[in-house]
Amino acid sequence: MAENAKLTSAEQIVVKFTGDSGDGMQLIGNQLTALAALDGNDVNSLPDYPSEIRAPAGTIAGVSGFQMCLGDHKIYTAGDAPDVLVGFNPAAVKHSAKFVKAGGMIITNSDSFTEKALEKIGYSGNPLEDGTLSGYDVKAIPMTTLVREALAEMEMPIAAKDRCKNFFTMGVLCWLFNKNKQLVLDFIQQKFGPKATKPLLKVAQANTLAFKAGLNYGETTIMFQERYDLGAAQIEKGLYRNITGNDAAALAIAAAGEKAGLQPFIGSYPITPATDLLHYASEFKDVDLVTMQMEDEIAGICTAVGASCAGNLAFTTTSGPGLALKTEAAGLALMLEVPLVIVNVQRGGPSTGLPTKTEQSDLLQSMYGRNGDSYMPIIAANNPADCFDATFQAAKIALKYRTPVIVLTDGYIGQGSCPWKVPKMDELEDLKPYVNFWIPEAHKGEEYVSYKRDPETLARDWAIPGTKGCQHRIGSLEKDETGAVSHDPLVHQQMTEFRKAKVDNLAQVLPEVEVNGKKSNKILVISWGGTFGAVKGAVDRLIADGKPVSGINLRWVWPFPPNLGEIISRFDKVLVPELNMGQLSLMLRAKFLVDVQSLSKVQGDPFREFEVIDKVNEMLGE
Amino acid sequence: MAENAKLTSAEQIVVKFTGDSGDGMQLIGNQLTALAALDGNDVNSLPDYPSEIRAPAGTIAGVSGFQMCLGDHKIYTAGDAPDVLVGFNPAAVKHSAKFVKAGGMIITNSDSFTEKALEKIGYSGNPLEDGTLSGYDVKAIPMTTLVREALAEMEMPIAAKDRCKNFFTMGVLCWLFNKNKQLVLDFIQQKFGPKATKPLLKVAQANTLAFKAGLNYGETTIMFQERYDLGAAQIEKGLYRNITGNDAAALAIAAAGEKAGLQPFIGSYPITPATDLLHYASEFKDVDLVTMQMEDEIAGICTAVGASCAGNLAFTTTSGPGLALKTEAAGLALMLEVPLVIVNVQRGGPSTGLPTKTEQSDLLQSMYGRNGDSYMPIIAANNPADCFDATFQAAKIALKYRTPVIVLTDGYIGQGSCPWKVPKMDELEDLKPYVNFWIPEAHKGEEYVSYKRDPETLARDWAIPGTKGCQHRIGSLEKDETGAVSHDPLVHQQMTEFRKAKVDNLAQVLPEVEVNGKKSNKILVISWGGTFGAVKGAVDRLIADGKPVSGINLRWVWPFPPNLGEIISRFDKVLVPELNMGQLSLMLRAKFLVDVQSLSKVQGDPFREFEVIDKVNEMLGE
Amino acid sequence: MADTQLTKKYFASDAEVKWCPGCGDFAIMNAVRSGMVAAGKPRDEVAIVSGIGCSSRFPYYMETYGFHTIHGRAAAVASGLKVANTDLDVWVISGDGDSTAIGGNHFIHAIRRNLDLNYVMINNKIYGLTKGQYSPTSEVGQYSKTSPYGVLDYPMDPLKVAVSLGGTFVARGIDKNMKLNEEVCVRGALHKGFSMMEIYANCVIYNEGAHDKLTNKEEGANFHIILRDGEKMIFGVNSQYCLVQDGFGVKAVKVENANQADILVHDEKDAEMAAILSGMRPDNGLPIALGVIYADDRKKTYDDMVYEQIDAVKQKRGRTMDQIMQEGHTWTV
Amino acid sequence: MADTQLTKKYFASDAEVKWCPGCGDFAIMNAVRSGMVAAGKPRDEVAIVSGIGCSSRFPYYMETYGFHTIHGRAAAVASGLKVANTDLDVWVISGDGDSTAIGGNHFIHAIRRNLDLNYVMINNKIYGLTKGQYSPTSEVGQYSKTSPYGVLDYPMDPLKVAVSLGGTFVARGIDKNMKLNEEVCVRGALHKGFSMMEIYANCVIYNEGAHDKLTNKEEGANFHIILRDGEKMIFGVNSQYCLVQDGFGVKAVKVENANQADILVHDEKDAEMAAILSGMRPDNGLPIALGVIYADDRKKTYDDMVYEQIDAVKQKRGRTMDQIMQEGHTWTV
Ligand SMILES: Cc1ncc(C[n+]2csc(CCOP(=O)(O)OP(=O)(O)O)c2C)c(N)n1
Ligand SMILES: Cc1ncc(C[n+]2csc(CCOP(=O)(O)OP(=O)(O)O)c2C)c(N)n1
Ligand code: SF4
Ligand code: SF4
Ligand SMILES: [Mg+2]
Ligand SMILES: [Mg+2]
Repeated sequence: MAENAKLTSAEQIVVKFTGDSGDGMQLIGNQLTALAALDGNDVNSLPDYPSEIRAPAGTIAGVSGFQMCLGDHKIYTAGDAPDVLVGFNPAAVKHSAKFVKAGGMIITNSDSFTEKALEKIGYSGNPLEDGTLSGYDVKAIPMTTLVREALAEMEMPIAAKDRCKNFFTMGVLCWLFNKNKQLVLDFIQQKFGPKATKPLLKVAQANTLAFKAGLNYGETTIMFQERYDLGAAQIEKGLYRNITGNDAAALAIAAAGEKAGLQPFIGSYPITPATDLLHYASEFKDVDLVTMQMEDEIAGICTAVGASCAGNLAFTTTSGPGLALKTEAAGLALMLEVPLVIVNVQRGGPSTGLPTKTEQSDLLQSMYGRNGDSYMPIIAANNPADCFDATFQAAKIALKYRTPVIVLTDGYIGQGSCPWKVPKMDELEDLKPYVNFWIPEAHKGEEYVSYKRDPETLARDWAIPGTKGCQHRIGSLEKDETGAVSHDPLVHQQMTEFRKAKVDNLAQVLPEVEVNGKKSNKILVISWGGTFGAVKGAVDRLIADGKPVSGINLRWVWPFPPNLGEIISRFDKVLVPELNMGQLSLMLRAKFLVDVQSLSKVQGDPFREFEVIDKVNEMLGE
Repeated sequence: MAENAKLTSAEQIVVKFTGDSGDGMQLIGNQLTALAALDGNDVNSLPDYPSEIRAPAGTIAGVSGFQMCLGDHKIYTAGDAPDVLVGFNPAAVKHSAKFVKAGGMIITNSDSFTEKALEKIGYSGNPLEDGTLSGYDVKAIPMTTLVREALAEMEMPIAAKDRCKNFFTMGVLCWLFNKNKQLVLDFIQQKFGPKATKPLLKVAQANTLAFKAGLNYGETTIMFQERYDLGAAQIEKGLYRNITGNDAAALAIAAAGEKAGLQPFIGSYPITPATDLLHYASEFKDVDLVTMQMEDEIAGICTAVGASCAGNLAFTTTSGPGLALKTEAAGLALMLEVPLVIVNVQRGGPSTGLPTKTEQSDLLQSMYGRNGDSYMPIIAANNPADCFDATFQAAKIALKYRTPVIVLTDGYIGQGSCPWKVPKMDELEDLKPYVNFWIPEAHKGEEYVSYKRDPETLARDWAIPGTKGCQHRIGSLEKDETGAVSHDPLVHQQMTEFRKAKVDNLAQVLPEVEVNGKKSNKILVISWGGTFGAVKGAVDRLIADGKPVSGINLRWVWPFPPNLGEIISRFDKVLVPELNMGQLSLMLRAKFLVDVQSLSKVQGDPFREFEVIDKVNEMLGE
Repeated sequence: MADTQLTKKYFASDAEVKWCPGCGDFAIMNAVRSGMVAAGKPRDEVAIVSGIGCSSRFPYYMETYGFHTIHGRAAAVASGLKVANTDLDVWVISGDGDSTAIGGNHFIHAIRRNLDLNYVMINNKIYGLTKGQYSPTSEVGQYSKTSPYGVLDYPMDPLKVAVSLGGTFVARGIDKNMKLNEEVCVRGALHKGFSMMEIYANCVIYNEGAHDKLTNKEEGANFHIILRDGEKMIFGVNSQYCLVQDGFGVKAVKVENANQADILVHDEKDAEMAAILSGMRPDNGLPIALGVIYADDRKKTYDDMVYEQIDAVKQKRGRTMDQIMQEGHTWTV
Repeated sequence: MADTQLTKKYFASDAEVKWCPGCGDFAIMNAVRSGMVAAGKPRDEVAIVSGIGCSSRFPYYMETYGFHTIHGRAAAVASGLKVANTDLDVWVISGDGDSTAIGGNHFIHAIRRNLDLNYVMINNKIYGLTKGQYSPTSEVGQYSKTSPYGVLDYPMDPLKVAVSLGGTFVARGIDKNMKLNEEVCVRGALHKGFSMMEIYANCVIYNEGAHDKLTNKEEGANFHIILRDGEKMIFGVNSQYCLVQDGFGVKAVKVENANQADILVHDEKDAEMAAILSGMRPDNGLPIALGVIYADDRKKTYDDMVYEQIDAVKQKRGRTMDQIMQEGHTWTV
């Protein structure tokens, strides 16, 4: 009996799951996320795949992971060192034990510690027994045995029974974290229950049994001396959904199309880690989203440009090497001055690099990776859920200014998930006013001139094929206001300046950046995109510790927000943590002539809060 | 009789030829270049094509130009406002008169001022008569009539006779500039004379007659009150040749291959204004240069990468939009760490832009236009002849560091020409020491490890297919020292740092930049690539005028030369004139945190000295 | 708008045409305008997409919507444009280099997908705009600026490739035969599906006389055959040759030596015959095929299928955006 | 080095093979090693170039020089490598996506040029590495992650396209038939010129059973035919079917109903027959052709021609670098 297990209240718990790639770490992670969220916690998570090829089971190379942080307050990252590691086999334990907090808990399936399995990872002894893990609180549970026992009565293949191990584990964790078991039982019914097909019903039953066995195991063994209790976070009311960044972006594309009254269109070519976006979007035919999977990235963007020319709301989705291939055609969209959103889910580079790992090293490519002087706005998403808003905003700006816009996310954000407050379609901003096609009816007596510009936004007048009497020619050569090719030196100068000014102008309407902490201070830490969470978490903790540190986050990475220079000028030092060799730093240095310090990390892995904290302390000379 | 025409000695004369695209402006320009050079002057020239499509004859859009500056001292640009304009028809005169120095000379073919021709360019009156050109010293010569007369006895089609107009003009200019007529007569013999085929012989005779008619015209009419006499420039002794930048680069490719003991190889795809390089190089089969014209730019660079992997000395040649397409594969070369030289002849952008016009707007693309953190050295050629040395140096560095290197030239440099002191092959640096293939014979007892590095250069050990016992695998994924794919976080960090350090290291062996003028001063003007001439000329003149100005030129644009920061720190202000919107400025600002001012011009046209001078004076508050 | 209003002139813009005098492209423009007249769409429902090349300047000369894009990408841009708005009559005009060199990939995939595009490939067997380099359709041994000692690459026959990709309309014209080009363009315009029209053109500046063998007054007719559906395949200056089957291929024989019944009759719907006819070359003793080589519109177009699928999914799932957004693991706070 | 030393094991590296258990690629690796043995070059004169994909991981498993390049560009990289050093035995290993999607352009042009490369295209009709999107060889209606409602694009048949481009060696294998694959790879290795080998493979994870129709024990033989030069084209579980000519194409009939003399005999050198055989599909009532469909090495290879031209120019012009540099308008100061 574990009745005497102490219920410790905690502010946050970091849990990491590791196991074979095939073991469904992402799945169980998502289940715990949903459970915690339903229970009122805030959650942030981080999946960690092995290499792109399915590595052999039971090996270190084959270990797949999923880390999450649950808390009673707003949670910005998946946390630093895990409090609890659930490692499903010896390889998983060997791989991840070193990350666990000193004295932290390691839950594992003791049945998997066979001699063969241990040999595979080069262990001669059994780490559960030989003291290797003595620094941790190890819970070795014979999961396989217990699950098979619990399902003894069920007629199912052994392999299928073993797959219920995950719900057994959920049971243990549900008890351990003092969660409402009904939520899981409901979920099982929802997913595999009555509405499901026959074989699934059986799965529902089996999973229910396994889950209950897990719950009982927690309650009845004396293995656990302590349980955690997390209070509910202050979370805005509403309907929530756990979502990956790629899925959120896919939804934003369809939503932006609907709000703009235009058919949304994606021209793309699969590439890790952006493919899931295309997968999910391909399902949205019922809301008129057209996806064209093309022969290559160039065709992907070019069809999108074509669709944009025809008046669709066009997107193309990719990752680094794909962006490299799209740059020439991105220049075409820029010259045509048609709206286009390029979603780039960054990964480790250069070249094919580290396809499954995260990095932020396409920023300079996004800024400067085109021939000629070519300017495009760039927006970065801060977390998975934020991909919805970032993509939606990008579409708005693309329409409003008739320009290509780049959305930067990364492998971590794109494939990671977090709770997202699902907006209602009619709460979203109406984009129709930004479409504003030129139609003769609205311009009686005027003639259509293709590069005539709105004096404020510098957006050109835009008439699409099919518009009565507005037929005209545009192209990729330099041209004058009428769209006619021009080699006039001053026309090129002026058009180049227009194209630049259009993007610069956007800065004027961007919201001012808000400073987290004092407005003037010793150190300013600037985050962008995926570093948002770690920096926010770190700065919050530093401020709580009374350190002279403030933080800001750049949502639009280009152009810079209007008050950025002024903010920067009020700090002694500026630190930019980046998953690259200092790319935003370079842009900031060039623009503001400030000796920005770069905390650079290129290890395929996002920042941990402590890395930022350590660096700041170092800068403070502590 | 013009016997009393005064012989004025001049330091430099700027001459501009304009006429129909088909009229051979480049040809006559090259002839005058050779004539002046043979006579000991220094010469610099600048062709100016109309748009890419052959525009109709006799129209402003169809005007093609060629400007040159001859001098008795080192000449760095084709000069600012022409002293003498030779405009072959009304369109040419209309187009170019405005550029001529006030009171300058305009020579034209009065026979071409027919009513029809004038109408075509929208003139109602005849500008030769109605005072339109009153500010100039107009020499209206009935060239057609005179040439036809001179060739009356020759049995040739009228059109062929009319083509001799160019040599008639050469005759006039030969007299006007007091050049040695024998040089032209010899040239005609050399080109069309005895060794030539029958029809050419006739051309030789006709051109000789026309040339003499031109000479006589100068001597015997009273039209010219003044002749110019240029002293010989102090020019290094040697064999000279008038050469375009593209041709010089082509020669360097073949020469570098020979000096490295490797087969030179070009994988390419035609694109203006880089095509001439490929044209010329395609002729060099007799010195083993392999050129593969591929299906597109991507294939162009990829074959070059393949050839490099096999141990050829590989090059790919292109212009802006082509470079955009090559960036992904450039990243491959970078990851493989094989030598590769990318010659990019910049043109007006973005997108297809201004294909026939010059610009320097691919600098940032060259620096940052690849996915991931990827570093490549960039060298820029200062003038047409310098393309030889820049390309040769690039090959050396590519070999030495096993890295892709980008050579930046531009339309002006690539298609423009200037005298080049032809080096002897055995005077050129031996590149064999940098090849240094890993062969087992030289490493007894050692095993080949593909990413083992030279501690000094960080160049990896390089064994090519066919090397006994050294078979190994390399690729575009991140890898460890053995070439095996690695997802280890720290390996990626370290490899990224190695790739960066390799390029940074190059700075250590670069020659220090030399300052033109005082080492510490008010204003430093920095040139790179094609701005070299205008900046050098301008700074020389400013210094001569006693202005507190110095100049430097960047040959390697990345990495920056070691003493650059220190030099910059000794000046109050830094000015960078660039044919772009401030790209080098951005790099300098980011690196040195100095408020570099950018003199930016994107008009398809190189800087004139006066533009730089005016800007400097403005900065000096004058 | 009544069809009667549509004339060739109606489709002509007033931009000055900047091709070299004598360039073959002029004749082709005329034929394309006839195609548009036949298609019957008013000019503001017509879009022309081109790449880069002399031939790709085409859109400027047409009073329609025109998109002069980047080198090689016209097919891809046009694919997106057509799928985005299937009501448009979409034409692609591209050169041999633009289509088969840098644009080769988009070209083959557009054919494969059977998008409803009218694709005119102007084949002068040279890169005109960049001043004379050989192209993938240039002949072995051809001299050009980049092949001063002769081309080594075997040429590609775009129509043969088109047939192998299941192209549903495959036809060839030649600048000098204006009537035939009109026919080809009209048929192509009316065809539902990818209409592949290759038109040989003479680049007077960089590849003068490339097609002389076919256009030559005295002998040209001996080297090409004009195909007409249901008609016997007879050709030659004096109609003295005919085509007869020879294994899986054909051979040319003197009509007088042929058994009348053996003389092949052209069947536009025979894809296997088209594979042979599209690849005939004088080098192999066979005439170049001109006219409509293959035409069959029974295959669905990609663009139609896109919307059929959308309709089917609407029928089957029919979710609203709000419903989609509310799917997955949801909970209410 | 004596040929006898060359064994399959000699070509195996000791890197751990990371394909999924059951993946069709294993079998193909075995066949390729046999090809290398046949080619008779020591392993340090063999180079393998691949793109990106599961199949493109191939080089790591071979004890030769290996270049794992970027997605779609293997053919281009290999073209340069081969021309740079014609002594090497150069293999390209690529997937269906790598070859026909992003790499389509290089693929068609490498075939056209007849470079002396051994090109193995592993066709599992899916993008394996990126976890299951349809490819240009996927079937209409196929479900995949990016075609949840079925593929709309008509598939491309790479071998048919290869024939239309004048490919000089065109053959097909299938993972399950190891003997045949060895034959194909050995023949391909020995062929001088571009050897196009398509090998069907089963992706057990994302397109399990894609080729079951052909490999199925009971009925598979009814849906494919193994071609052998000079032999009658008979197939079927009980050798009950044969191919006979039908116009310019072929049809499958019961042997018992066929006139013996009408049963077609395979002729590897008949390019027109190859055009038909390479495109046969069960959808059209015809068996998929396996084995060597076409093989003819009379056409010169591009790489040989490069050096013939170089030699010719040396003969004709034979300038030295110094001479070339001193050409043009020169003068002495
Ligand atoms: C990316 C890119 N590469 C190369 C070029 C240069 N370029 C422009 S048109 C052309 C070839 C034109 O040939 P073709 O398509 O046959 O057209 P033509 O001029 O013969 O009508 C080339 C190589 C370019 N504009 N862009
Ligand atoms: C430029 C670029 N685009 C896309 C990708 C992503 N990608 C890698 S492999 C692949 C397709 C693999 O399919 P296939 O060639 O059929 O090989 P398989 O894995 O099926 O063997 C894709 C889309 C990439 N690595 N690089
Ligand atoms: S260069 Fe050739 S293709 Fe181009 S316009 Fe002139 S004749 Fe026509
Ligand atoms: S995913 Fe498919 S193709 Fe890739 S290794 Fe696994 S079975 Fe083979
Ligand atoms: Mg052409
Ligand atoms: Mg595949």
